[in-house]
Amino acid sequence: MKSNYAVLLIAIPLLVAFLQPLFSLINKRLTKWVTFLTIGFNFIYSLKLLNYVMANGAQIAIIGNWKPPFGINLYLSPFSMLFATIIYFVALIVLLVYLIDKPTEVDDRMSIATLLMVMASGAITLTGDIFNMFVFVEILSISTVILISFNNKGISFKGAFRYIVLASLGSSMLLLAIGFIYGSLGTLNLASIAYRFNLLNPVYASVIVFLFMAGIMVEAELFPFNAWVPEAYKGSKSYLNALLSGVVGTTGIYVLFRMFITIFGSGQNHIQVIGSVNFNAVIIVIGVLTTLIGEFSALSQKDIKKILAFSSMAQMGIIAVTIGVANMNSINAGIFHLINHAFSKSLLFIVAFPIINIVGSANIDKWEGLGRKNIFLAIAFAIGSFGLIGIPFFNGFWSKMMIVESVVSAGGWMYLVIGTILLSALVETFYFFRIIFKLFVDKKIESTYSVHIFIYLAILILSIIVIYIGIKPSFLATYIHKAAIDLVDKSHYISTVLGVIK
Amino acid sequence: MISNILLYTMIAAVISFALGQKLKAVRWSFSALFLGYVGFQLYGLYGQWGMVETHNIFSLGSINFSLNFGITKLGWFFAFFTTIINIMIWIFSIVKNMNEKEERGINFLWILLAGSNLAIFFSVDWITFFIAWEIMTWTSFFIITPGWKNSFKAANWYFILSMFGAYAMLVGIWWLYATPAIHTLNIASSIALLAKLSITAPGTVGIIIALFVLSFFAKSAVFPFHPWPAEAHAEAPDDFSPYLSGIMIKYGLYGILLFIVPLFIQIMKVNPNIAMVNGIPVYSYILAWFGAITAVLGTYLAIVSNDMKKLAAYSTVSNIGYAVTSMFILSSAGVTGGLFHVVNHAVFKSAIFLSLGAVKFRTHEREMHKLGGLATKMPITFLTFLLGIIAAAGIPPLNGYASKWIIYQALLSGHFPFLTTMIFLASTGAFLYLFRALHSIFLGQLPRKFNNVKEVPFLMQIPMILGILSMLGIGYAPGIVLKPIGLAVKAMGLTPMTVENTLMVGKLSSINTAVVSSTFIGAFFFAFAFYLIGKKRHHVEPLDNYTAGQDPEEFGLTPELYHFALKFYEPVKNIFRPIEEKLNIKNYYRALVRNANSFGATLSEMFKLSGAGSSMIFVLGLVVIILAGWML
Amino acid sequence: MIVLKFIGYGFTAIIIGLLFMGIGRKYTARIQRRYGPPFWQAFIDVTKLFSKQSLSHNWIMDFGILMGFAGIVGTILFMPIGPWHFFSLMNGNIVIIMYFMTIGSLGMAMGVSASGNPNSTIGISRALTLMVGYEIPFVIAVIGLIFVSKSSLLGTMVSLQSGGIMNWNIIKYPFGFIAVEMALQAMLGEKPFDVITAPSEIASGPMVELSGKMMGLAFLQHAAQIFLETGIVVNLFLGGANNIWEFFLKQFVLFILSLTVNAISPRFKFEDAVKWLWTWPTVFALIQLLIIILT
Amino acid sequence: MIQTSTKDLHDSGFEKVLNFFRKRSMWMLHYCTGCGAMELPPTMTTRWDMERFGIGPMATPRQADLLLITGYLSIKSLKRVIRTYEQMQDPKWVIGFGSCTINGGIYYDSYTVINRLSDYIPVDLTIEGCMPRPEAIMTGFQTLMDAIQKGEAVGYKKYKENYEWYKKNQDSVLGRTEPVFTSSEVKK
Repeated sequence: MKSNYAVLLIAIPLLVAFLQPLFSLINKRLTKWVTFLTIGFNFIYSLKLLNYVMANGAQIAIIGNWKPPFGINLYLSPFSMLFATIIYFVALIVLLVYLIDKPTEVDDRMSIATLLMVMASGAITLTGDIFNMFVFVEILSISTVILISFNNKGISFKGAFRYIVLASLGSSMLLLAIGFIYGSLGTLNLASIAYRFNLLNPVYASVIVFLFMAGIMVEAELFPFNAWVPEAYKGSKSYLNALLSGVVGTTGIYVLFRMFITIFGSGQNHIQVIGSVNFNAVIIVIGVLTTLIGEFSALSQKDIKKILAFSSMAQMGIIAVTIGVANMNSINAGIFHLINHAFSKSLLFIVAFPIINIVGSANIDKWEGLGRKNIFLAIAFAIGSFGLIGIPFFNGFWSKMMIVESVVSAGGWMYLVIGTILLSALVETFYFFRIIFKLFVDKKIESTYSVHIFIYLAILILSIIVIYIGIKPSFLATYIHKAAIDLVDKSHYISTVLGVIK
Repeated sequence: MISNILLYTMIAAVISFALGQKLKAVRWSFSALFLGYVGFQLYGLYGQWGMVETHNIFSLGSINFSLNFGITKLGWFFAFFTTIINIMIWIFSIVKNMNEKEERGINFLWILLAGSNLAIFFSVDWITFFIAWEIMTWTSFFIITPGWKNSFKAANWYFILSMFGAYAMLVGIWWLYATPAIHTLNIASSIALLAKLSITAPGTVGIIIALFVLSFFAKSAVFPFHPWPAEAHAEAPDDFSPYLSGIMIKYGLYGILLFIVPLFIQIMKVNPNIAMVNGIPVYSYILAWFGAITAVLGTYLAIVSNDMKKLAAYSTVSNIGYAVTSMFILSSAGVTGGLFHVVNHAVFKSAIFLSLGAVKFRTHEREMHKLGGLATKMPITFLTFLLGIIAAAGIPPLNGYASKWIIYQALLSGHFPFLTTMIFLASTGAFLYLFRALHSIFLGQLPRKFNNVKEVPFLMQIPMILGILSMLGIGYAPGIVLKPIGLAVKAMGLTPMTVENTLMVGKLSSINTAVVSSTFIGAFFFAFAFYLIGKKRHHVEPLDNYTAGQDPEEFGLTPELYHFALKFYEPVKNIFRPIEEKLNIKNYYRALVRNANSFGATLSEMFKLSGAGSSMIFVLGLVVIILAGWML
Repeated sequence: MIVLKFIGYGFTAIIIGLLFMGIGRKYTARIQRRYGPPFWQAFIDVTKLFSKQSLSHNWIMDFGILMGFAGIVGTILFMPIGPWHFFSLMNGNIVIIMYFMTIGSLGMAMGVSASGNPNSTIGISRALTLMVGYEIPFVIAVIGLIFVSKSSLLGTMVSLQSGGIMNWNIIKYPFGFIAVEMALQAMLGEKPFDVITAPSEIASGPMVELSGKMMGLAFLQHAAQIFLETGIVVNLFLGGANNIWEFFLKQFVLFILSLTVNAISPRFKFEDAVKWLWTWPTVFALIQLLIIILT
Repeated sequence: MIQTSTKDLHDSGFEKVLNFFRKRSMWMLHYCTGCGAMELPPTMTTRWDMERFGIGPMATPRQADLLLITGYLSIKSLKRVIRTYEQMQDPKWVIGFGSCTINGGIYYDSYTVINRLSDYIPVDLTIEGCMPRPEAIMTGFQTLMDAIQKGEAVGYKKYKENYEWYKKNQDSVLGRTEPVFTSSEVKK
């Protein structure tokens, strides 16, 4: 099975995206079905690739058979394929809901935007070339802006505007960093950058890393660059938020993982201090600040979309901390938590969509008594939040245990870090239990909105996954273990891409 | 063997949830029968000490997660007596739920809770213990608030404190695992290794103990966390409060007996240069003082409370205080006394709460001054409550006295004068509020609206009668319960007290409980002989009372007005008023909650700032991050 | 045989108690320069009460009064009276005595509050709060003694004090005795602390609804209580006695001491009574305890 | 000193033995109306000391044997006296102080005062004098004690025997006083 066909994962969605206007002429609903099918194809194909890569190690897909480090190559490794598959899977589930959402006149533009977004995030995980990554980051931010301003109300424009400002700031910094790298190292291929990075003079290197981080932190919703999160999530439809947090957030964190541990880092277990700046501490402080701000501001919110937005920001912060700690257990924990978060957060967003329609508003005070009306949605919401909080036998529990273990074993001022994280986890447990309690309050709710079978299907699939990972996480553990090894093994990365250690 | 008991509990929970709304009686009787079966199985397990079952779930990085259950003497003892009491309570709730609107979820969650209750007592390693602890926390949260608005505030106080404790324990567990000298999840071996570590690194051992003690104290409502039971037990459904205050509040004590007390004993043996006071480590003496303060505070708050379930909840807090104090004396009499008091308290407190539930079932009233004179209307409930408060006050013929006597033996023989005074002050104070409850609910004038109150149905009376019998039985022959306790105490490395069926031998003196009870019965007949002299007494209406010659009807005097129950201990409140203003734990907690909310509000405002404001925050953020990079 | 001994104990307590009350009334009368009733007046009062018609509101009132009287008589068995002691094993276990006495007060409280009269319930709430008041100094002093005599049995305490006045506890631990003496004043419900049966404020407190036979039983309970409480203090501090009459004499001396205070002092306001009990006697008891701990 | 108890209802046999104790310890509930109450403290204190005979004040009717009506009785206070008398336990006696209880005394013609107390409750002994001095009270007590000993002071039995007659007299007078709250107000 030639691994070069992997480029299809990027090519086909691009092609279909440009053909969308044609399909919309034939039939408005066709565009939705086409998007769904292409992402479906992507998911199945990436699953096959994942199993192939798991079996016989990392592969490269060369485009236009220019040998790296000159041509562009895709790096297919357990780590990248795992995340590509998860992104496509989450997108598939969200599109399942998007299929049956009531048609609007901007449907074709929306399908293009979602296709581009999912393609771009999939491509970022696979690409082996830094400029290629920049291009896809650009596509990602543009399509996110379109998605955010989807139901063209005032609030979504406000969110979209804030996002554009921050995204453009971020991508310009990213471009600057790539320029510096190209100027100093003369290469754009990630592997060769990794190979030559420690030859740079440290101060110069730390400037590059800072600029690069600034670019990526917008997608990863980390502290200074996440001012856009509340408005953006409030503006867009709640199931599309699942895309925002599940897909875009995961990609952002993926890039941080890849760049900090494999490319800029020393690989084996610690990112050494680049220049006089200890980047471990930088990422940990970012993570802790994001978690603290995310959890406490969610505490005082009444709007479910804002609460879930802040909560996803906080979870990203926790995962950033595991990147900062960077010992073997913490990387495993970070990957596991990222996967768990993707599933349970998208489950929560998808469950929130029918509930908002039934209740008529996103304000949780109005949600009282929903459990009495539609028990399935209430239980699904409870499963999602249990998964996120980390109640035993739900998926978040195991990753939270590993996070605590890894951070505590790092010792020193890490106890302060784990203290803040657990304090914010306590706050998160409180406001999720407050919502769950409101669902089961003894009150009557009348509403005519009937929930479509596809939504039930999507919720069912995600709930089963959340519970299955909770009860028997061993199948996922093998994937995560292989991915962590691949992430940490820098020399293997370089040798597979560049053929031989130069 | 244990794991398939737990499996059956899961299945039973689902089956009982599946039973329809109409089959309420079937649901509750099915769960009671099921628990009876579990109790029988547990009885069969007696004696198979040390049998361990492991199920490994998965391993990632350097940790492999596995659930392993084992039977320890302490664990079996707690599991068995909690299951028996749970069966008693479920018989009570069969009838209660038949006549009242029932929340279907409660039964499902309660069976899960019973399962996690067993899992806690049978868990051998910290991961299983923590999993069972968390399941128990969230299931009990949803049972306390089955959709009732006002009980949410009450329950979430309980929930935050227990989750706070649970996270503290989580850090403690992984700290144990992360320190290279210990690096184990098994509870027993972690005690031994930790004791050895205390020689080289007393600081870390101190912090780890503090983390665990924090979590156990939060769950058992000891001093700084004592206000939550009052709200949680009062607002919980009437048949769940006996479970809450009979069993749920004992998990902290189980944790202490499982880990902290044996650890202190090991440290005393292994580590020569530990700071000792009065023959025990300083830490344990301070923690004993926490127990004593809880006892006195619980008593004071119970004296001034006017809601009957709040009163019973505060009395639970103060009884927990006795148990904690006597456990941290680390003498064999202390630990036996504490353990025995835990059992006795579970028995008489669930009897008290069952009778309060029966009163609320009939009168739907919880404020004590609105009740009164129910003794003649509900004799069995009155008798249970009377014997319950006699046991709670620790008065001889009943079981409360036996454990209090052992606690006093421990305190006095261990030369703790001020602790004994505090405990004695608390137990005499206990007599105050217990009598107040008896008077305000059962004696005094019967309000007119309760004229046609009948006794509770027979099925509800069975658990109450069982409660009476067990109180009298343990009071008469405490040996039955003290023998298994002796085994548990020996497992901790202390010599158990010499005990026959009715004789308890302590250091300072010994007591034959059978003789004490028969003296009381003999004295009663002696008094009855005097009662027979003279004319037969004639019956008089309750309102035909001395009212300084004024005819009540003309005076506009109704039984409700004539029943003195509202500000019963106003003088006590006046004496302690100045102290109460200054040092009030509840205001401290409310202030904490207010600050958290306002901190959250300001942060979320930050995201709504316009251009200038948000860019200022942005720059500030960058500066902090870059500084962190350089400085750390 | 045991039953006979039991009845013997019960009757000695009642007779001696009533005798003390009669002589006490004579003694108070003589302080007030009155002739005063004959010393067997208490016996007459009791027989008169038992001959009168009596009433009760419900069965709990009867049960309560009986339990009260039974509690106090039961406690007397645990106390060594001079050389007599009923139980060899539990000869005067101070913890049992203190808790058995609470049966007496619980029974009386329950019986009286079943009558439903607010005066009686106010009286009971005062009685219980006062009980907490005087228990503290009493317990601190007793703890001191237990530490010294290494056992909580009155029998052993008495044997330690035998042999001459010099090693009576009153001499060895004077502060403890002062504290217990003040507490005794409140235990007996004598004048400065008779807030419980304050005739002018709450119409004889708990005994409002008791008539005829019930009042008789309450009267006997009070008599037995005098005998018991003075007996405990005698065993604790005055070294018990090796013959009965010496024991009764010592009890009588204590009773007369508290009666003198009773005859000449007004009544405390209720909160002040409890506050006073928690300051003066407790201070003395604490001094005594510190002395015992430090030496 | 007018003794009004009838001879034929007197006690017999064992009751007489008990009467010795009842005589020697009479507990007194004084209904201090009018000006008679002033005479009681001297009889209690040092000079006359009624406690010699076991007579002492008691706070509640339940415990008292002796009811002293120490002066005139208005109709409203008669209602209280009747209720207190009925709350007392057998055997109980009533002593009326001064001429106001015998024939209304100086207030005989007032519309509010009742003239003859013995019409409404059985009076065992009345001590005449417009307020009898302590010596008179002491001799009164002596006579009552002798009557009790002889078993003739049986006013309480007389009250039970002809209860309707007493009730008729009482209602004839009490009918004129309206209760403070009508029964309807109380019941709601």
